[in-house]
Amino acid sequence: MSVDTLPKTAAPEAGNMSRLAFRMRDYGIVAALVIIVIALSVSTDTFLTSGNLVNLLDQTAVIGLLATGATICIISGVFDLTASATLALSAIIGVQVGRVTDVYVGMLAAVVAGALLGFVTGTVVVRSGVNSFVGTLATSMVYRGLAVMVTGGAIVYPLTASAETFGMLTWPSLFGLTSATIMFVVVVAILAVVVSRTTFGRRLYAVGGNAEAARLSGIRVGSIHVTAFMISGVCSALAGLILASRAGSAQSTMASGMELTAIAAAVVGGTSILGGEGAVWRALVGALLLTLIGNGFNLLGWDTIYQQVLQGLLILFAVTMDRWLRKRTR
Amino acid sequence: MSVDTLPKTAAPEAGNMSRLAFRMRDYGIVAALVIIVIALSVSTDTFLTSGNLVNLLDQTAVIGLLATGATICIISGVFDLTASATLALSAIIGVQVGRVTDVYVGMLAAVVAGALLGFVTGTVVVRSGVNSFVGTLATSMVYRGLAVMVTGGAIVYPLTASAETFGMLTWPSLFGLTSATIMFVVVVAILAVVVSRTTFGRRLYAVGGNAEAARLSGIRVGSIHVTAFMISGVCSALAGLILASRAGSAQSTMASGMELTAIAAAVVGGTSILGGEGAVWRALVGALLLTLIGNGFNLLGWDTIYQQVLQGLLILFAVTMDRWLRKRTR
Amino acid sequence: MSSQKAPSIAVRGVGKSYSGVSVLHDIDLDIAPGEVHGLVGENGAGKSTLLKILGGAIKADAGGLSFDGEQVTVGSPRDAIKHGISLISQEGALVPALSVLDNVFLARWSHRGGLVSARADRKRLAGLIETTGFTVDPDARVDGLPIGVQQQVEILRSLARGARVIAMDEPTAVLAEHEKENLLALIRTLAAGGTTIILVSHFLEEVLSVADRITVLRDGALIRTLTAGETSPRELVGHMVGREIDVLYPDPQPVPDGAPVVLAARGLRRGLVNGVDLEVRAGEILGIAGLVGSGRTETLRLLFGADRATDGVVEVDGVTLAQHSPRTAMAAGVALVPESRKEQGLVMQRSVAENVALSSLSGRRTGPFVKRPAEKTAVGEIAKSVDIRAADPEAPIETLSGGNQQKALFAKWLLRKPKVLLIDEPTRGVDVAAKTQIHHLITGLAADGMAVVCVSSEIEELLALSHRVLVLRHGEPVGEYPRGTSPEVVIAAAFGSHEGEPR
Amino acid sequence: SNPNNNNDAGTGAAASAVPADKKLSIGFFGFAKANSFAQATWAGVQEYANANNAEATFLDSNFDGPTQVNQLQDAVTSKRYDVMIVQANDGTAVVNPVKQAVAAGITVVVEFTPIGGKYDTIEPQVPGTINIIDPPTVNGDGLAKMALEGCQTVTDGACKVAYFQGFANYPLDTARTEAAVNALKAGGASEVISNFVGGYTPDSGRGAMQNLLQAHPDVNVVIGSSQALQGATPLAAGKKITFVGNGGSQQAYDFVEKGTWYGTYAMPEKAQGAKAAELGIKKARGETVPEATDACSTLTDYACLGTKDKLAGKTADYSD
Ligand SMILES: Nc1ncnc2c1ncn2[C@@H]1O[C@H](COP(=O)(O)OP(=O)(O)OP(=O)(O)O)[C@@H](O)[C@H]1O
Ligand SMILES: Nc1ncnc2c1ncn2[C@@H]1O[C@H](COP(=O)(O)OP(=O)(O)OP(=O)(O)O)[C@@H](O)[C@H]1O
Ligand SMILES: [Mg+2]
Ligand SMILES: [Mg+2]
Repeated sequence: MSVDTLPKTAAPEAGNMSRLAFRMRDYGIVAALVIIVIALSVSTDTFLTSGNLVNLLDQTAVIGLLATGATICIISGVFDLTASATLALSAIIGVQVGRVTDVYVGMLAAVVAGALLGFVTGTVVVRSGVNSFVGTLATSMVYRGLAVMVTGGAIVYPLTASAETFGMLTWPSLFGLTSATIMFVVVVAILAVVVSRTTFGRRLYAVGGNAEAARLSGIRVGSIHVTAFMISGVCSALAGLILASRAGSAQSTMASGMELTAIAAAVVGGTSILGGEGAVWRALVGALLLTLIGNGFNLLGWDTIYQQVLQGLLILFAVTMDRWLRKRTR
Repeated sequence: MSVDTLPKTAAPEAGNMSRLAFRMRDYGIVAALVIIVIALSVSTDTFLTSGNLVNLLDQTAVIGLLATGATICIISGVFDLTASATLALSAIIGVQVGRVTDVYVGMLAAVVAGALLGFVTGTVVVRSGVNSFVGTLATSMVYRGLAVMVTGGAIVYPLTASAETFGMLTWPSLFGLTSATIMFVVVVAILAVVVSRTTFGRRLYAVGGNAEAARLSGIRVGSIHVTAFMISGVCSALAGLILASRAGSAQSTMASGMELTAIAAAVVGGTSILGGEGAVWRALVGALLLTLIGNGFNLLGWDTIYQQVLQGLLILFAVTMDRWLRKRTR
Repeated sequence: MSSQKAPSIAVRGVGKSYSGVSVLHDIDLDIAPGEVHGLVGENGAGKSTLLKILGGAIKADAGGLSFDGEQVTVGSPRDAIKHGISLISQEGALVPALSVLDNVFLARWSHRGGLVSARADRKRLAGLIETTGFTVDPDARVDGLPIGVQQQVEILRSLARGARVIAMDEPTAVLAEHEKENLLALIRTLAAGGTTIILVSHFLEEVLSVADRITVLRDGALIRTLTAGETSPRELVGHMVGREIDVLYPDPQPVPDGAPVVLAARGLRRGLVNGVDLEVRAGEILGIAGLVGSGRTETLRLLFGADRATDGVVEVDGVTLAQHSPRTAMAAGVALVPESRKEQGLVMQRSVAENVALSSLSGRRTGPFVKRPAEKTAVGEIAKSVDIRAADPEAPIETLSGGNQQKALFAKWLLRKPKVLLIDEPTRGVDVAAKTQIHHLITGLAADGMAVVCVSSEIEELLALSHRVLVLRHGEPVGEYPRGTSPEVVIAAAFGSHEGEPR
Repeated sequence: SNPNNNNDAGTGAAASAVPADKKLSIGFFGFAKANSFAQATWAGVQEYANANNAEATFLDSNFDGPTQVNQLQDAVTSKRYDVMIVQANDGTAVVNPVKQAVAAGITVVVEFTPIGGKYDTIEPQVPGTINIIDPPTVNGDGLAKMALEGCQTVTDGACKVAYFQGFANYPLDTARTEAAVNALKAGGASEVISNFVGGYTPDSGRGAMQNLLQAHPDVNVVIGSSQALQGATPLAAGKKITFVGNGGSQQAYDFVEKGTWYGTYAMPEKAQGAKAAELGIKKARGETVPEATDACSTLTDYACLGTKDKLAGKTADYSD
């Protein structure tokens, strides 16, 4: 016996309309970014120079990589406050391994160290069952402490012979962009595809959106979280390599506090800290926006006394605009 | 016509049993604290001296006040990242007002400023509809910037004539405890009662646990949030007064970054960052635990190189133990 | 659905307790392959707990399971899925921000080399939709869907897994009449194809019509397993509550002549809802009927001010509610028992007492302080009158069984003694005995002069309870029927086929 | 306004000298606007610049290394400054942008903290820059020297010294701590306690002191940042403990004058700022200036070792 129900999908035009609105609402933050870009292009003659754009991307690389890692963790419903400690520790390991082998092996070692540290963080959080915020906070203290122990609190350098090679990430490359920028763009593109197109990506959203539903569907929630932390660890290690390559050295205090800027960038981009939503491109937009605001101020030469106030107001403007556009079309 | 059903409440002993277990599980973190206290009492002969206990409470006061504010915000489902900026700005206002009136009026002004700043933060977050994490982050930049503008980047002092009075919060008071400790204990006790016994407290939990259900129950979700931010603002201002009183001055960089330690203390105490759960006493326990670990290291004379690692491990131990005790009895 | 035949299931000595309180003990149960096995019992009897154990969602403290005579461990949902068991849980297990498509194939997405192939999934979903007759938009985010549709998504998911055993925990509680029929037909088809179905439901007729055998649980113990053809609702209820009781709908008292209009709405519009007018008098119960997604819930929300109407007015006692919001509505004496207890009704991590007291906090306070003894008394009384069974009133409400949560939600609004009571699905997930109790409550309240507007997908309930029934279709009123109208007429109106002319 | 600046060890002229009548633009990349030490530097920079046909701007990095890197990079892009005076938050991170600046023909003066990772030399570590700095190891040695002298004033027995670290295990702090601890041990201190973090605020100093007095009530001398000691000093009232501060703030001067502290490491910071501006402007105008200047020995005749007699009659440049 079967009873027919009314077909109740909206009329086709309405569907397209609503889908268009749906698209629009997702890009409020991009609109905010565009407005700021236009304002800067009009008010300075240095902003839209290729030199400045190259710098801008170069300045975005580190925070962009960290924000990407943060976004992936946040989508899956966890925070990774170890990011900057992992960055420091893996950069140090990279330099130290590089001293006894060669620079490239050292860089590889840094990335492997980042992944391993991510694995440890994830395992600690998952196994202890502790909230990721405090779990990763404690873990990050351990990592920073280890970094101090490894270096004895001093700065570590690559061998003099390889110092030049070690600086490779600062070299100009394709289209005049720095190698760091290229690496950053490639990694973020890969991760964007992983998150938006693969089954792993879907699991990530499912775990972050409703961990219990995910578990009941047979998803290993724990391993998804561990993997998210590992990806974040690799992003941190890469960011660490960029910073070390720029400084020509590594030290235990590198980038301290930057995990919060990274989370801020992720959230400014529009990823919800509640998990289950967000996207890698949003990390990029958020990081770009934050960098851009700083860059703009520097180029405009405004008094730095007002800079912080205005930066805060601009961020507020950007996220509020994003929020309102989204709400209006909901 | 009426239908009677069998009364089917569990047998009384079973009920008591479960209530006991239920209680137990809530105090895992206290157990962890007690273990650390015992360990320190046994391994040093200085820990359990009244002098040290007075110090310990004095050292806990600032972070304890901030953690209390953070806890109240977190219970209601928001983060207050402006805490340390509000602290600085209101302490500065307190000193400045104190210069033109008198120290006591200045202190009152600081508290009023804290409440007002909390009101502004809350209104910004509620009105813009932006996630509190990024909303308060941006607002805190504005506040810090204002602090710099107000002071011109310099340190502000009370008038020389009132410098001594201004230091009053460092004076010993009841039972040899410092006035700061007394103030801290009184404020936290009041807030504990407010949160656990008043209708406002009930609404706080409801809003944090399920904002939509709260709204449909006739609760003004927005004003509850604003009030939470105001309480947090007052806590920050009081913490700022303690710091200023100790330093004999105020400046715009005061306590920067401390909002995160405060949130950490809240979470270490066992308040869930998801909102709707937690308690003021937990903030106290969390703050005490963090202070205790630092205090213990100093008394034990361990090398700072290992301190961070061990601190991280100890925090992990405490929260994991809390977590496991809770789970086991669930 | 599956090439493999469903196994025979044997449950042996299964028990479970929470914090020392046993909620399930020593359950022995055998289910034959391809059988439809009904599971009935009062709220809190342990039905969901048993199903969760089968589905691996929770672990039993004692006992074991075997499939086809082989001892198996079901320690996790993964294990259960591996054995071909699929659980549709009472609380719902959807990922809010994902689309219908992604939810249906959750963790089972078609993929090529790890890349998700949405196109393949879309095709699979189209096939499933055809077999079930459900209508869902594959691209809609599930958190925007009416609960009935969400339930359909969960059912589609179980089918998509090709499960050999499907355990359904009250799948029909939120479905409208014809969709229930749809589902029951589907269950029969699946069983005929060899799938084993375990069905938990409080609709005894429904269970009797589809199940081969029925097991009754009471207080966590298995009372008896009966053959469906050889028993009656009356006998089942007897086993459920431990003695015979009458389950009859009470008749509402007639509305006194000249009773004033308490609630009136004119030209309400918002989204789907397109021009709803209604009037309810003191002592009157107005039922609203319609298909899933016809805008019944939205109409109630507009009346309460939970959403603000883009057009139209709501009046209470002839006074227009300006600045319409839940607060102003409540101040005017209106209360809404919402449809979704998890999303809109309860604060899950807070205690039963706190939840029940929440909407009437300001009524019991001294200055800013909650009058705790008064609160305890009030909550205790109301809990007794709707029969909430909680081992510990201080425990989080999420530890209560589904039906008891529903009763708590009801109690929360009754505690305010409103003038106008808006109820969305009053007896969802509530057991037979308690359902009768709630009906008595509602008719009793109306008799005392309350105006009631009631939405229910259970047409029998609605017709028995209401003085008048308003039928909505696509957000528009299409007719109003007096007491005594036959269900067929109302359903036909909801479908838009005008066999029975409205008066 | 500096008496002994005539040791022209000599460095080449700037790439392109700016004529004397053209107004120069100076960017001062300080620690933070909200920092009295940086404000003192700023006052010196500004004063000298205004008097010598130049205009200075304070770029506030708010103690953040990466922010400062971006500011330097953007400053090179905007070509806004002829002279950059850098007070580096993170001496290694800014190496690259400083190199870029030098390559772009901008005169870079490294002030107070070294740029590059060596903490024991005054020589520029980025070719083409001018250093006027106070190497952390020199600073540490100086603190130790005063502490050992101070010991004599409170005890004639064994000398027990506590050294409050700044930021725990920051390379710069580590280098300074290490230098101080070694010098203390070599100089005959009976015990050196260096596991307390005093930080850079009165509050953290107060906490450290409370704990120190519990663990080591018999300590004789406490070394720490002037801010930390400000919080620590009141707790030692009535005890035979003296202090050696690191920093030339008004408060430190007062404590030394009152005899509560044996001494403080007092850098005339405003003078250092002025000197930095002077070096930068001169080089930008094509004059030859020394490549490396040791701030303490150049700007003071007591090598920054500010004991009571040395500081007598002098005023501090800033207060904290
Ligand atoms: N997590 C938990 N903690 C404590 N008690 C629980 C928990 N989950 C369920 N219970 C208790 O177990 C008992 C059985 O609950 P269960 O959900 O199985 O009932 P049910 O038969 O499905 O009832 P309903 O018809 O109302 O859904 C109830 O008394 C309930 O309060
Ligand atoms: N199958 C569906 N797919 C997408 N949207 C739907 C579907 N069914 C209903 N909706 C949306 O749901 C809204 C109406 O739902 P509402 O909750 O008011 O109806 P209802 O009659 O109470 O249904 P239910 O009984 O499920 O609660 C409309 O906005 C409609 O667009
Ligand atoms: Mg159930
Ligand atoms: Mg509905």
